[in-house]
Amino acid sequence: MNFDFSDDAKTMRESARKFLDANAGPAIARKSMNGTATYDADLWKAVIDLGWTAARVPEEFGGVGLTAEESCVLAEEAGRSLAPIPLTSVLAATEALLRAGSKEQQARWLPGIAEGKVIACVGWGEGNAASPSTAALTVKDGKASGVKLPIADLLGAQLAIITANGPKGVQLYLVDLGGAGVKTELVETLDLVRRSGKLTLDNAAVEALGDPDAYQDWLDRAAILAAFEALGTTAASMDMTVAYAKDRVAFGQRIGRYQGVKHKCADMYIKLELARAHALHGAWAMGADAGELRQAASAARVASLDALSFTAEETVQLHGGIGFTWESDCQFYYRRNRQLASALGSSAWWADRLVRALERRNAA
Amino acid sequence: MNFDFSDDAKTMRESARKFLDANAGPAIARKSMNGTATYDADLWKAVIDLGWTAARVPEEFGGVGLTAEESCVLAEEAGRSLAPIPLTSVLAATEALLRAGSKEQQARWLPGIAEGKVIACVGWGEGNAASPSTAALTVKDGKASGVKLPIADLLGAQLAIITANGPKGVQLYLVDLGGAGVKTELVETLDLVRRSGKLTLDNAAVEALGDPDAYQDWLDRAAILAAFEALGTTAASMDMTVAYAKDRVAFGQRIGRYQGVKHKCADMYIKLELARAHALHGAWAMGADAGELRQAASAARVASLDALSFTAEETVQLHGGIGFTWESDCQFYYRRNRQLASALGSSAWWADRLVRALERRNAA
Amino acid sequence: MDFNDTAPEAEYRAKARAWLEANIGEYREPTEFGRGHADFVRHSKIWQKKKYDAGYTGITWPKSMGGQGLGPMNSIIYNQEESRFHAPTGLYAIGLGMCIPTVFSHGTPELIERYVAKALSGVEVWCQLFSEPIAGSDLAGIRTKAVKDGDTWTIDGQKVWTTNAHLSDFGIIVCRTDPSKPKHKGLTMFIVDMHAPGVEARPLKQMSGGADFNEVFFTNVKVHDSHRVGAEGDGWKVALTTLMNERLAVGGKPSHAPGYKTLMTLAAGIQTDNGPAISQSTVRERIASTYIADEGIKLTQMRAQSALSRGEMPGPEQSISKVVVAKTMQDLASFAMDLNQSSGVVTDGSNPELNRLQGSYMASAGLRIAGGTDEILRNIIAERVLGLPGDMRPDKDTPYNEIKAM
Amino acid sequence: MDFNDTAPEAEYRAKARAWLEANIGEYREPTEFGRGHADFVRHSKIWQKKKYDAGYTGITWPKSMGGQGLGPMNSIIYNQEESRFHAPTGLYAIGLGMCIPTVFSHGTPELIERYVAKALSGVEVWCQLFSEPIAGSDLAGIRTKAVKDGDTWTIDGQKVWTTNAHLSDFGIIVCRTDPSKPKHKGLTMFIVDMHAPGVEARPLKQMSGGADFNEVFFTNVKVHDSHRVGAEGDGWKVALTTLMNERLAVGGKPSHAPGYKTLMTLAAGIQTDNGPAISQSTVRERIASTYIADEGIKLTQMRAQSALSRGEMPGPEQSISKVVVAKTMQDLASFAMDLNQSSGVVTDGSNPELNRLQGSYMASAGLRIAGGTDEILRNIIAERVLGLPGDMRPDKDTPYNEIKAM
Repeated sequence: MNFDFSDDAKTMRESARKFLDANAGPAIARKSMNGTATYDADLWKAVIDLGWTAARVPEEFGGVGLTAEESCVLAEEAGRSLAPIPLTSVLAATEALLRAGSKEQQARWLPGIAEGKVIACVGWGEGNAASPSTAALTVKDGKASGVKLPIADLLGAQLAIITANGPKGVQLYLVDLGGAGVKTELVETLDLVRRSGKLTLDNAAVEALGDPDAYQDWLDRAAILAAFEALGTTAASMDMTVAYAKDRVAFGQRIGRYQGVKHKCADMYIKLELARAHALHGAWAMGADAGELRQAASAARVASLDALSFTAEETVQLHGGIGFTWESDCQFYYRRNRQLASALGSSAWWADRLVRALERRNAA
Repeated sequence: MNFDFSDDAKTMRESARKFLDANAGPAIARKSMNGTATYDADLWKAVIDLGWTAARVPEEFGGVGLTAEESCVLAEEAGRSLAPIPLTSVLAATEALLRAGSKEQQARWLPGIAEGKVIACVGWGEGNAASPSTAALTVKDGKASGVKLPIADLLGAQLAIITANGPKGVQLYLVDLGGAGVKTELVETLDLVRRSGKLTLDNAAVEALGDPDAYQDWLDRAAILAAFEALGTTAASMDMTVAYAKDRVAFGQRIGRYQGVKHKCADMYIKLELARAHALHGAWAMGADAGELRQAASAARVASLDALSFTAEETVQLHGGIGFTWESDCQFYYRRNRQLASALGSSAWWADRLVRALERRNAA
Repeated sequence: MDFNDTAPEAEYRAKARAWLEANIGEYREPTEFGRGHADFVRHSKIWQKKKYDAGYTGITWPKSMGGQGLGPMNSIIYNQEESRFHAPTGLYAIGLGMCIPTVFSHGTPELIERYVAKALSGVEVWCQLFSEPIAGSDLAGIRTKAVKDGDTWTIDGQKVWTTNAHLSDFGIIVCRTDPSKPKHKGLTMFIVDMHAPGVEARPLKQMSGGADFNEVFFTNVKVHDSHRVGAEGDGWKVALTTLMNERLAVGGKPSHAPGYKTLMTLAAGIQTDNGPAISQSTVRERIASTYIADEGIKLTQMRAQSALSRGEMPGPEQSISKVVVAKTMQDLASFAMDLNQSSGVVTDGSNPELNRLQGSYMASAGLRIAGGTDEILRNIIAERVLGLPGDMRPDKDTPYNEIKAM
Repeated sequence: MDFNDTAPEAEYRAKARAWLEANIGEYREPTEFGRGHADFVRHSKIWQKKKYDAGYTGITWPKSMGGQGLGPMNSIIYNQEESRFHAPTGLYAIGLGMCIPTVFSHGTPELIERYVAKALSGVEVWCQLFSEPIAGSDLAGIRTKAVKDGDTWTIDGQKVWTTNAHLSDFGIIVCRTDPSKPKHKGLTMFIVDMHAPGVEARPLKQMSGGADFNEVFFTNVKVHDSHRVGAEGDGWKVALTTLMNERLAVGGKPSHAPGYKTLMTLAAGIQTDNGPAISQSTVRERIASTYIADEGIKLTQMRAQSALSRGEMPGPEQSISKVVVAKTMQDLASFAMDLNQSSGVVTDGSNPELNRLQGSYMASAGLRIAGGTDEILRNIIAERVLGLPGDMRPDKDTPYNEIKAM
């Protein structure tokens, strides 16, 4: 049994962590908060030079041809470091092109992604309470009108992969953001570091990417990448809290001595490790094209959001008054928590998806 | 504003507590565990002599004619003392006769209840997962066949008030337990002190008590009485735990100093007082025939079961190993918790009823 | 059991209502000015003076202090009536609720003469200077020092979480005057002039984006010994008076915070894969639990008011209020954002109901900390209500300047 | 990444499976005898001897101790294969899992020679005598004393929670030998003959009705100094060896405990006012959270096994197991009983699926305590995994006989 990342993926994780520890983190995130840029261009350039956007792209399209495991560890480290770059959007979009794209579509977009010339993002929300199962935006004769909102990393992107209601049902479509009838604008969200946008299509040309089944298959994969991102963010939030609890003194004791504090830290760890087990299961299922993909992805999504929301909320709480200030880094985790919770369907929606998968397996 | 029990009810509460402190409690409950009697006959006789079964019965039927408030405080004290007597069953049945009974029915049964000659009990479950909204047992031409199970305090009772599906819908019926075609037997439940029974009707005569609306109205009142009983049990369980935490030493400190212990005790208190506020609201609504009755009863039921289940479970936990022994009193609360949770519809069912009441009020 | 006024209460309510109807003027409708705005200060002062002249300030205070000498129910009734309108009152909450009661409990007759009436009539605004960056939950750990030279004290240090410091004329401040004593013993309370040289109040931006509080820096600030409140070294005892008043003030749900009705409205308009959100049992259970928490706290407050109405002391059940309210707000907001799926995070103003919940999510994180963290409040309930022993306090009897953290 | 055996693992598995298939006999089907029953002891001894002869005991032990000198994966693989049948193995879990490893780590060559092989071959049964009524979580607080006179120790006191004491031939026991030393310092470990005069084991009835444990009373029990394990005063250090082995053993979900599938089956058959229970979002979320907890622990164990398979030490993530499993069992059982409405409390045997859940509700209350309470386990995670400081230990350096509880 080898239920763990490959040595290659572990090496990638170590080097990514080392680079991002030095070049990202809360201080860099804070710089992005007040800027007008939608991402940190210097950091993004460095990441491209390191080959992270090329890692998952097959060699025939100018990439390195690494596995899903490498994408998972990159997503985790991006989440840990709060890096204000569109990396996780690009990883999810790459996965969509790999799973659902024709050779022609892959040849058109993947080389640019690998080289860093194309930033690709992913959108399914429509600014109302639509679930990932539905889309009001309808495609007819290759044209679409309507709104997708919010789309993380939309501003600055060249390609959007969106869900829309096509002739066969809800599925993925490619939108060239430079095309006619396409408008993008910034939209305010709780997350002040990772900026989102509103995409307005006015009889714009869109191109089908795979079919409804491919969309479902991709959605599971995207959820696994998002779970790793959430794990990274959770771990960083927990680490900061544990460090503070070792240091801060009240009533003559370091507050980490109080069970009120230490048991909450233990609960963070418990939730994190449960989520990590399911996410790792998901990484295996992605690589193995396993029948358990749906249930592994759903469990990873639900468990990682549970870990993240608890940890982000208690990170502020255990820092006390100082944690509620603008100057504290706690807010990054508190706000990002909501960004990740909303980005790909709520925890409740995924819990239902998990049970559907279990029901199907029981019936089989 | 006087949102509190009347002085009369408070006096009744104090004297009931004093009597039951001396004559009931875990040691008496333990005696009942191993006996074959379904209740403690000496204690029951003393309670009758104190006039508790007569308290709520109108003077014209041989009672004292006190208010619902007195029934609430008696239920609370019965719950606190774990008294192995059918008092709360009798109180709920009395309320049914008062709300739904004709003068003739009241005249037939209430004097016996007041005098202690009639033990009355209440049954709606049917040994499957039926909800309080439904009943498989159907009445036709005044006759019924089928099973009600479990019914607390059935053995030893002379009268059962059951729900059944009649021509107008689900409503209450009177069953003379001495009648033809009526069989009662003991049934095992998790609660080893408060014994329940199985009632089998074989073409037995039953008599309508009120109509479906009266049943709904009574159910809310019964839930409020049950909430007070649960409050009493919760408070006793909490008190025992707090006393233990003040006394037990581990690692050189009384365990009540550890926040892991003290915060759980605080949570018991928080849940208890929230539940008490709603139960008191219910007691007011009962007395005032207020439009808020349904929502107050539902909230009191849900909040009191939340307080009880949390407290009963953590009572065992905070006592550690000793709490898990047969000799410890913890098991009484742990087991009674399940008895009260199942006795009148689950917390989830009542949460739904609460929201229906709020929806109705919003629509009005 | 009833929810009605007694006859004297009803009479007082009618009188207060009549006066308010006659005098409320432009505050009948919501006002435009926000907290901290200059207009807010001007309006607050005018309104406070009006109330003072009509006898609706210091309702429970002794007549000798310029109060009305009435019971707590009168105060509650007046506030209930006043809160039906939108008069600006927040500016005086700390000063009249906490600072001035401390002054008249522990101050000299000269200090009372000089300060109480001016505060009550709204001419002078007060703030409370206790918390420090190093001393939050552990308030007695403060470091700001006051050193005596003849009749003059010199204050140096930093306070934080000071509401309205930048709008205040005076403050009560706790300082360490003898670091060789154990931490609770070497403290002294003073009245400090917030306009004195060396006092600087800076707004403290919160993670929610607002700035309701200040940091206040004291550099070589002079205070005459006549402005000491209570004896030297008695500062902790005096501060406890103030804090007791705070515990009474803090607690209920912030007015206009979203509640179970917000969720009902929101859920009615949302479709899920399995039908309308309002039909989902998870949503219904959340509505129920939010109702139980919020309405339970309201009913608990009514229990306390009933005791006051009978002339009795309320029970300890009030102490559960803040810890229930703040976490319920946070959980409700989080749940509601989830219900909105992708748009849960969007703050662009297109969904005001959702935006209020998002604001509540940010605010509740602070509410769980301010005025006693969830953890401190659970300690207080366990220790003061249930009688459990306190946490170990290894520094309790050690001289402040020798304390080593364990 | 894969879930497959390596080639040597697959080979070992095939060998073990072949041996089991050939030898399992009547244990292919569930057995009738319960724990503690005489038949159970007889069957256990026969099966253990068979395994011993075939080389399937002490798989990871050094060959010098009569073990097989193989890696932990071999042991895991054998156990996986064995658990596909119903062989009686529980009688030796404590002795071979905890007691004997302590003996061969700290005992004299004579003790090892005398006891190890007889234990491994199943001839002699062992128990572990640590906990006392006064010393549960705080194990070093034990009071049972051993007093030395020449070469003989006399033991007086009481132990509790001793699994299989009444079936055991020997036990390892920690006693206080020097009460003038601080609590961790004055302890010594011995091997005690459970058939010696003055040893009395009484079954301890649990609130669930079962009696899996004993109280053991020691009255004037003699032990020769040659049966001391480790040096005088080193008892705590020696006991830690035992406990480390316990932590590795405790953790997973009890086999056959109800899980998410139980709830799915149950919910499919229950109607609510709003349709089938399985269609309710609350039920579906509970199925999901139970799956996440139980399967998450299984996957976490696989992470640890993967490390072992690579010849590495597993990470600390294993420590989350028991605290997750026990509370999940309790919550699942409570939820499922609620789903059954009035019949949730009925234990008359008419609904076996429900009855298993009721049993799980009772058992889980014990599981949350045994082998470290939820609270102690959270402390361990916080302190050993996250590196947070320990609780205050005011009695740590005080002589045992001068300790006053704070």
